[in-house]
Amino acid sequence: MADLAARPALLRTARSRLRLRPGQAGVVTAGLVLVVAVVGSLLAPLVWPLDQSAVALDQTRSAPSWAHLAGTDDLGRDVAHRAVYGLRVSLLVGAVAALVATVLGGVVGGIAGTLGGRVDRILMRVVDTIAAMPHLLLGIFIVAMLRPSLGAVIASVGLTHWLSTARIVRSELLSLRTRPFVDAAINGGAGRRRVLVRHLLPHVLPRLALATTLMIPHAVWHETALSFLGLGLPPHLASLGNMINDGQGSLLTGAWWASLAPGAVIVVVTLAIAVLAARWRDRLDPRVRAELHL
Amino acid sequence: MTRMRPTFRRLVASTAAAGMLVLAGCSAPTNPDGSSDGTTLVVATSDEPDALNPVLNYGVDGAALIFDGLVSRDGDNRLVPGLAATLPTVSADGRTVTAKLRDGVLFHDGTALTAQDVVFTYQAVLDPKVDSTLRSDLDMVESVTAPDQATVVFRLRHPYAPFLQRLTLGIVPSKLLSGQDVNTAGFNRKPVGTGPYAVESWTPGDRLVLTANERYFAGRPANNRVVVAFVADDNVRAQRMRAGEFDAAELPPKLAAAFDEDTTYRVQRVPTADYRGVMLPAGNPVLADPAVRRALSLAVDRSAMVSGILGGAGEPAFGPIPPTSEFVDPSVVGAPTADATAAAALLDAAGWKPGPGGVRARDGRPARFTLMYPAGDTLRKDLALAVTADAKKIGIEVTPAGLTWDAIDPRMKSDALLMGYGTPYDPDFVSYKLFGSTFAGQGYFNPGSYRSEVVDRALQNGRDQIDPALRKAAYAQFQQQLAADVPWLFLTYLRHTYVLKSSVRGVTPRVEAHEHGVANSIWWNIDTWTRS
Amino acid sequence: MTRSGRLAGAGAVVRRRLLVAVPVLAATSIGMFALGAASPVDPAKQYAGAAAFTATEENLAQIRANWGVDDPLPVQYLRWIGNLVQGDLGWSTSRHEPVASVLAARAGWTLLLIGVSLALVLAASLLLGALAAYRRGGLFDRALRTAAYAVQSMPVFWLGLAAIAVFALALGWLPAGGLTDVTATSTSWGDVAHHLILPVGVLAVSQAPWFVLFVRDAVAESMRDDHVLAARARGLPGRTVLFGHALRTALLPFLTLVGTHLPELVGGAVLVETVFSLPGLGAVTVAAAMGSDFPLLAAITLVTTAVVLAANLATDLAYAAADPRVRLDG
Amino acid sequence: MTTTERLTAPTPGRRAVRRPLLAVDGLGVQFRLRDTRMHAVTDLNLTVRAGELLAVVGESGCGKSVLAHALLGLLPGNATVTGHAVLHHPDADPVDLVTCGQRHLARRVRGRRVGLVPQSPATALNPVRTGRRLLTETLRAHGRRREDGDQLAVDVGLDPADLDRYPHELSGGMAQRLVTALALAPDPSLLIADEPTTGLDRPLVDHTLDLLRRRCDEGSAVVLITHDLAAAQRVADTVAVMYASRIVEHRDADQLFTAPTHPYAAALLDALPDRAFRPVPGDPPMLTALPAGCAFAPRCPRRTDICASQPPPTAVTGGAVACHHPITTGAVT
Repeated sequence: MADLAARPALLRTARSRLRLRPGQAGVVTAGLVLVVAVVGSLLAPLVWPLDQSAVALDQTRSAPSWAHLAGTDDLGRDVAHRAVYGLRVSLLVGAVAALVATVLGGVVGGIAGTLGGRVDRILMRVVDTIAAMPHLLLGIFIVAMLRPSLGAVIASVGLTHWLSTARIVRSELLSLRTRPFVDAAINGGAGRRRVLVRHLLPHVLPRLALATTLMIPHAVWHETALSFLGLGLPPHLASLGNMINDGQGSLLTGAWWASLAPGAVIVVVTLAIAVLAARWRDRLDPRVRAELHL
Repeated sequence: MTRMRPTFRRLVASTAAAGMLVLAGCSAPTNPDGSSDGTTLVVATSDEPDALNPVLNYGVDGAALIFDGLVSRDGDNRLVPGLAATLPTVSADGRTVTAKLRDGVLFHDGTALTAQDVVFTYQAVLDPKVDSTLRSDLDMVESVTAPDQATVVFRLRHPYAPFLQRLTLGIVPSKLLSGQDVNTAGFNRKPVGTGPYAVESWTPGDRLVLTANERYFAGRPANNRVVVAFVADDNVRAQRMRAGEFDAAELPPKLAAAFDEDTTYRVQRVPTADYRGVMLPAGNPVLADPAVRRALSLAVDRSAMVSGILGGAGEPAFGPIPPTSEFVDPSVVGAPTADATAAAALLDAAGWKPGPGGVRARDGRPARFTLMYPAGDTLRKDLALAVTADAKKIGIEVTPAGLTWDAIDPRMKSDALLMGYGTPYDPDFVSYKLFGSTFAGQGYFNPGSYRSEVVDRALQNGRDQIDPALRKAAYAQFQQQLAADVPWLFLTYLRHTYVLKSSVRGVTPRVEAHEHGVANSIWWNIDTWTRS
Repeated sequence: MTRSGRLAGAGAVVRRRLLVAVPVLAATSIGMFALGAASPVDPAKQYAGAAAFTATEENLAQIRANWGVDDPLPVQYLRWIGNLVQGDLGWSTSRHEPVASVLAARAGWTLLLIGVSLALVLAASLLLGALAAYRRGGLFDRALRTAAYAVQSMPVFWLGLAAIAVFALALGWLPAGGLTDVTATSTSWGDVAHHLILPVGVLAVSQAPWFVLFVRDAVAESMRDDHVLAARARGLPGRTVLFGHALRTALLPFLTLVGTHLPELVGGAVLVETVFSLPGLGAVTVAAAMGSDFPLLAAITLVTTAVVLAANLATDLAYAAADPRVRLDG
Repeated sequence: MTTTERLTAPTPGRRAVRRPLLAVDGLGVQFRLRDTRMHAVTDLNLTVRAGELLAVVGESGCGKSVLAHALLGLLPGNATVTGHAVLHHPDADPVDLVTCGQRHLARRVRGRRVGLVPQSPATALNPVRTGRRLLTETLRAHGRRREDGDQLAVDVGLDPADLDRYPHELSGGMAQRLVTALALAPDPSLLIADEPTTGLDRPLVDHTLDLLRRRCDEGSAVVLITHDLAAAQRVADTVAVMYASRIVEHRDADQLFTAPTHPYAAALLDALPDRAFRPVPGDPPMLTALPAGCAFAPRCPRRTDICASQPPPTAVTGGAVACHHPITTGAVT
């Protein structure tokens, strides 16, 4: 007979080494970055208002200096200032789109997970098939048909990113259904809705919140890619994608700083969210490998 | 060699053919700087034609490389005979135009050009079933006939002074297109013309390869082959120019400026009739006030736009007739820099008083409007923002809106729009429709519904009169009235900027039109270019 | 049991998949068509492009009539889907040619880009991921994972621009874009390969982190599998244990995941093609989106989806062929 | 008592002349877990001589398999191994398996000098390889001919034709015989067989045990890890009883089976069906929460206060027993 008592523990430890385990310092740094990013982009209009359409044609493409920490762009606009607002817009798009995707995915996954059986099989097949549609192509299609705008970009991201959420919610619900406390609740005469709301939801919500958080970098990326292709937000708005797109030309004329700040903001915020989410997932479920799903 | 898709088939075919037909240098991959063999010139542009068919809008202003019109233009944009032996003659009543064809002109496939081909070409444009957008430019044509193999007669519904300027349209061979749906014919991808170059291959999205027409009526081109590379992205085009791939490329002014220092390149800033301006619709309650429009015209800093946005490659614009044109009226030219004080005084006098937040208002109506620009156009975006900033200084609040054309479309009656157009060939072109009241509210013609009897009369005179002096007077009146009414806020004329390798010889820029690309760019006479 | 024997039930699997995929694709096509119909875009104006400035209203109306865009929506949909099923993908309003010929001329290059990149990514990620897993927590492992996370947070188009700046402009080693030398008269594969090094490299590098991290984790986990421990205990050489046993079994789930990751690769290819001005589907998709070219966009999306579904099916069947435990007819 | 009848009666004198093959001294294995440490092997001393068949017996989860993996250096990264396990060889320098490093283990030790019949054969076989490929690969790696595979199969009681099957097509018993054959392929001088009779019916159990016994008689050594006391009694020269990470008693098989000294050993014997058939009361402790005193104390009929507070002495081969109150009479009731 095997040393069964020892085995799960061994496997568990073997797996635990695979997770991204940011050190305490990493987590604190990431947390600080995110707090600064979120608070900064929330307070920016009060503290450091930006006229989105302002230009200063007499100080175009000046290198970083004390007056312009990240330099100015082709139209003499302060890159650092616009990067703050770019982050603000990108986070807004990211958060709203992620929320849309979460609601969609939550509903589909919830139906599949609570009803199970045939409904589940069909829904999951549908999800699989839609998952085979390239995100970016579908997103481009949606934006092209709705015309590029804030709403279209949000719709484009939301409508293409709900699949993983649906899968997560569904599998979580299916695994919960087999837990004793759910049986107990059902045997205790609780209605389906009551079981769902009182017993299942509290377990699913944290995971859903995690999925939403992890989706924000995705959404920011999607927005950036669409803007890069010229299909995103109106080009004069300060969004990170627009800024990188604008900065491309400056790069060739030697003004490397115009795309540096927005690019750095994307990378830093993406990594910060990833690090925190990894730790969060670690807490939530020590058995699951916390890959960075960027 | 026939044009084939870049597939395995093509590889096999070209490999097989290489041994017999082509010298080793052609089939072997050339070195990255492969253009140094001196016989192939490579030019790069962003605008790839949808179809290489003059009937479907390709190269209608001539210099189409593959096609010739009855007439063409020289380095000063003067008309010279093309496929016509001499410049066509206009009858005394101005309603009959007769063209005699040049002898012995052959299409690339070896067949002879006849008057039938000319008739077919123009009839195709006029055929409602053909999706040709040129039709409205030729709506004065009543009939096109060929009394004999070498004569073409146009009958016009009414006299039209600049009609000969319309005859630059390339002629297509009727036998390859008659009986077919011109909209979808294979010809559009693999055209046959009479021009200095024949199409060797066209890889959409990549390149158009042209080979010299040995039997070109005006003499064999000085080079063997022209490759037009289609690179939509400005930055990529600049990178590839920098990497030495092209002999000539059109680049935005700021990217082109990066080549100024380098002696292996030459930057050409070509004067144009290509203007940018803000269409100010009469249907907007704020913009309906001429005082506001005039104040805006005073408030915009055109020279700052030229230097800050165009990198110096342009001139301030004050009207739709370019400074290079003989029809320009110098009296309409204003100050290139902003005069905010005068603008403010104008607004004050008209009752627009400074209100809360620095925005003026009159009778409770704040001085604000939306300025639309096409989202894909960086230059128009930049200009829209510059206008916004200048307007703010005199208390007018402008909201820029980057939109696609179809979103702009329904709003043009009430929202301002950053537009661009212009042709150097005749003042009637474009302006007749853009400012004539009969075209008010019709699509992109006069979308702001500008109405002025003076302008209408002047435009009509300009078109009806044959006498150049009378025409000039008519257009002077037109320009003055426009300057007074300010239906458009003219901002700048562009200079089209091209980067060329210094080794290229024979480049003679001429004033360019708004529309330029494969055809009618700085390489309009590329058949005479050589390399030193 | 022989390998062909293992694929005995393949036909049934294909039928089952089709049974789901076809209705879903049909529903998707209705959704896309509805979106296209609800779109405020006027195809005639898109067609006219800049020339719409000088085209009259009648002119545009005639173009509309020529296309039958004024018919009732269900009629239009049925016509479209009917043509689609018969292989007629429609007429591209932005490219002014049949959608099928747009695809025919360009899909090959996109497939080549994706195919070569995928092969490179697979080879590199299997090798690097396995090596990192073998010395888990070692210097190489840590360096590789750090690099993977860093690359993962860089936008692919930014990577492409950086690659051009370094390898094409600064060093002059490789061409900055295009598919063949611009003056080349024929498509020489050597020339194409030379031009594809950068785009393939950028696409591969940008996609690699996901694959590398997955392989690394899967192999690391597999290294603790009983049968791998047993192989080590038998004194087999490290190479054999790693590649013959740990990687071999970790590879199987990886195979199906490659299929599910294909859509990401397609998206990356669109961006890479744009950066390197390759004449593939990417540039044409963007142009079609700018011109709201419904027939072309819809066809590209649906065809790509069908191709990805087919690839998924192929990887699943390959899984069945590679894993003796899986039986399709069971 | 047919099944447990001894095949060869080991004489102490005969063993004494044999050289020691493996000397384990103070071996300890700890696992770092999320918030705690697990003591899988504690202060373990053992000597295995050439030609000796040592049976390690104990309940599930007492650390037997960890001991096997520790000797082969196959523990996961969160394990810490202390102490020594010196492997002797007549033609080479002694090697300390704890400190010699993975490279040395992989190249010199595993397979050839120390072989392992892993437990749970179902998972110990590569699911996508046939038995023959696995066997050929192992033979090749150790410089043997692939043709030897068929003979090995026959040796372990497997039809050579079954080698061409995939693991999932084999019964549990067939898989067990296959892993045994794989472990024997390099002809190891020390074979650690971790539950090698799982899933086998009686004749095959006997066949396998005979095979192991025969190897010892030919001069190799075998460590038989088993919970099957009957099997141990049938073939073992010496028996080590393991409880909660420690060896509590290690002595000659016939001594142990006739007169166990440690109360746990006695309790195990009592659980045999042909004896009292009385299961050991209670459950073994968690290895993560071992008591300060004797780990067996809570289940022990002989416990006194000292058992709970003072750790018992360390067991020594053929000598001391890890018990404050060893059974001194030979009587087992």
